[in-house]
Amino acid sequence: MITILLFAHLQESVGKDRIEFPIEQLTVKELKTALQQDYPLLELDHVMTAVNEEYARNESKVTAGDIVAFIPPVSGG
Amino acid sequence: MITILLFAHLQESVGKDRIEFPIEQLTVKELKTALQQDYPLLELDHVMTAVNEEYARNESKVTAGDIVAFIPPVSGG
Amino acid sequence: MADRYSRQKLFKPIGTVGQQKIGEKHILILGCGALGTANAENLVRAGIGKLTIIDRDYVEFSNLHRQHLFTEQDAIDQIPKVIAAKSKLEAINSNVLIEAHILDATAVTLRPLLKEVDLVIDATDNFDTRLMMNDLLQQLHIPWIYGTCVGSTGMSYTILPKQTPCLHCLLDAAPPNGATCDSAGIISPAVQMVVAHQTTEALKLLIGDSDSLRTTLVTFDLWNNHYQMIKVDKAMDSACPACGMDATYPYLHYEATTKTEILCGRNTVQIRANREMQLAELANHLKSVGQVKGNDFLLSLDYQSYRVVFFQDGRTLIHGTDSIENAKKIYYQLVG
Amino acid sequence: MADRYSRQKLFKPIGTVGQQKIGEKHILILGCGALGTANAENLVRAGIGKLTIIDRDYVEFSNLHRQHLFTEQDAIDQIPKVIAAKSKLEAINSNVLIEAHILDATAVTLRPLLKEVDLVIDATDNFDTRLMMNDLLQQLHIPWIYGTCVGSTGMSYTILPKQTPCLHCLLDAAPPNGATCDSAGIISPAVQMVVAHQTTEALKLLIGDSDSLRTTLVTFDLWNNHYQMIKVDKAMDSACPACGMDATYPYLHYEATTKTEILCGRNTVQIRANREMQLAELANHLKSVGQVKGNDFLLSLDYQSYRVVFFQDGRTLIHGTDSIENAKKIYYQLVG
Repeated sequence: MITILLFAHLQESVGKDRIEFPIEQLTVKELKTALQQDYPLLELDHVMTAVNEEYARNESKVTAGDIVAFIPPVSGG
Repeated sequence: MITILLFAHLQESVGKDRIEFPIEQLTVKELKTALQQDYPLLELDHVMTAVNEEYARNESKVTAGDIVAFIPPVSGG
Repeated sequence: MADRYSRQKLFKPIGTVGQQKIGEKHILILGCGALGTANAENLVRAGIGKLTIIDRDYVEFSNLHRQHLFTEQDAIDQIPKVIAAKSKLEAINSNVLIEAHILDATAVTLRPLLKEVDLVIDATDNFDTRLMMNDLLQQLHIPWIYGTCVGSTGMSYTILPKQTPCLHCLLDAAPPNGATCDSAGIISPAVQMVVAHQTTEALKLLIGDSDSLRTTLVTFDLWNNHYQMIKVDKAMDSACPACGMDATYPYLHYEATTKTEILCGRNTVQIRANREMQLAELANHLKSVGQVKGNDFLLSLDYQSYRVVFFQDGRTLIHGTDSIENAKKIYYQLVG
Repeated sequence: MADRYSRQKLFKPIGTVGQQKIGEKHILILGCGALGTANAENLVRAGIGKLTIIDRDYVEFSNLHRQHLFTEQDAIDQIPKVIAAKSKLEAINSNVLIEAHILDATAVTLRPLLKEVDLVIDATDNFDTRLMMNDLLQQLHIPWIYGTCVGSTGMSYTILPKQTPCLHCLLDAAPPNGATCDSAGIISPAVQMVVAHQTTEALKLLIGDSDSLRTTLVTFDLWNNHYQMIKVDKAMDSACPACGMDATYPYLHYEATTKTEILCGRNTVQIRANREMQLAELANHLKSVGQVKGNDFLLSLDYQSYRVVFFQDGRTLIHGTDSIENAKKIYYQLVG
């Protein structure tokens, strides 16, 4: 099981702030693709990703038990 | 091993912001007494205590692996 | 003027309906120092209906590094804080009704001002006043938002009568002699961090979005990069004298209040608190302020032009003044 | 006046020595909106030596709910933001030298203003300007503090040239069309939360306490009670065109900049960005703002009195104005 935390407007798109995703291992990129099939998440190409509170790239591995946070960069100020 | 996080002026008194304390189990009250023997901590009678991010009373149990935070109430405003 | 709240209404949880509710609400802020001015500015900009501000003090230069709204001229003219704040707030938003009281807040002076108040924001600087307020607001069923800061640290917690633990539950034992801004110093971001949490919780309460309330006690240290939210549900105590089944509201009784008297012909004010002084703790806090001398029974400190003597039984003598207001101010600067 | 910083000097990490250093430093704040005014107020109250503020905009009523320093009269008179801010800041602390520039910040206009600047605070509202600033400050070896907020969320990160990942490293791919305050709304506590982090990091840098710097990217959502510090060391990219071994500073080149032109006789301004528009994302953000129509190649939006058409290839037409300033303002309100 992987826990996915959604921030900012990603929460609104999905209608909740976390998703539990039953899978053993995959890359960040594969996780994004899989989520986009199940949820109305248009914008995962541009979000920052953190795995267990550490910055992760698309090719980084995610393993069961990890907590993945998707953080859309915002530009307001 | 119990990890103790020190906040505010408790950090200054001890000179660091965390203590690793090698013990299996005891109560919050016993932990305070033990720490006061080893460190110059005058004020543990009045601090709030959290064990694993949850409020704890003097009679609450602390077990190896727990993270204990001592938070002195401050009154500034 | 129609669209001055447009960006706030675009925030989905508020919307047009939420903005309407905000505009109908009355908030009381107790204290008009660092936390008080910044909360007041936020809430007035956000468009609340009515704001009551209470403080007994006037503006000084040493306030300016962290207290919003005040200018050098206010310090030169020694304007009472609530008066200076009111004039700035009215220039910011003339739609908000602002009621300013130059007042020493006690259970007696505060009670009549709480009629038709929806929410109280804690911006006081000492535990005596907070525990009195805690009792009074439990009795009157008014929610309030605890906030405090010192150095680069702070904490906040939202108290809903009969639903959450109250401040008395959390402090458990007698209140400590907390570190104060006058003993440990303060940087302005610590103020704003507390205020950001207080104002957000206030907005949630004003629009009735109780599902979003934080429910945890937040505590942080900006300089040391620490932030923690602590679950406190278990702190609720059915025997609590402020919020329990048989509440007696101890801090509303005359015997429990801190008393002051002028000692005739001695240029000295005596303050008598209903608790013992922790002299060792206090000496530790005050060593940054001035030279501390003492023994097991008393502690003596030279502070500004005053000599302050703390007795272990809870009495404090402030030599060098015969003004009770002045003496109380010094007292709370030092003991918190 | 001697003791106006007394409570800040009592804070041990600053002390008298730190206060002296703060008073010798020059900070530039880019942008004088919500983040800009609040950071400016903090730093001026804290007693920095010199402050440069830059913004191209004037005060409007819809700014007042979240932008400090500004009053209703400033909005009525449509005072340029930096001018309104300067007069308020001077009343707060007459010891600070304040330089105000009404200016559209580009690599060309910004470079001469960065001479003898110790630190830059990001208070802009779009990624185009941030990435230009990122390149420029890497080239000039000036540290800066990224900050941004929307809705009840925000983030901040301290960028030290050659020591930490830069903004280009973190954004990795092309910058997104980020949510803006004009599409998703904003509450003022989100602003202050970012500012609290920016000001604290600024104070650490000014006094040279680099051991205390946060080093993580902080991101929060006040309404949903979320706060996270993310380690980003691994994001540092030796091939980064802004901070890598062979940096080319792409956002300083003319081809990379966003260009504007007035389409003669059509009451229309064309803005051409050097990247593709994410039309589906953009449509999603903008549905709160007004009716969005479109197809695979373009998106059309009625916004205030304008008609705005976004093309997939990066061009935008703003119908209903022949002012480039006006068109840019609308553009960044919508695309971020």
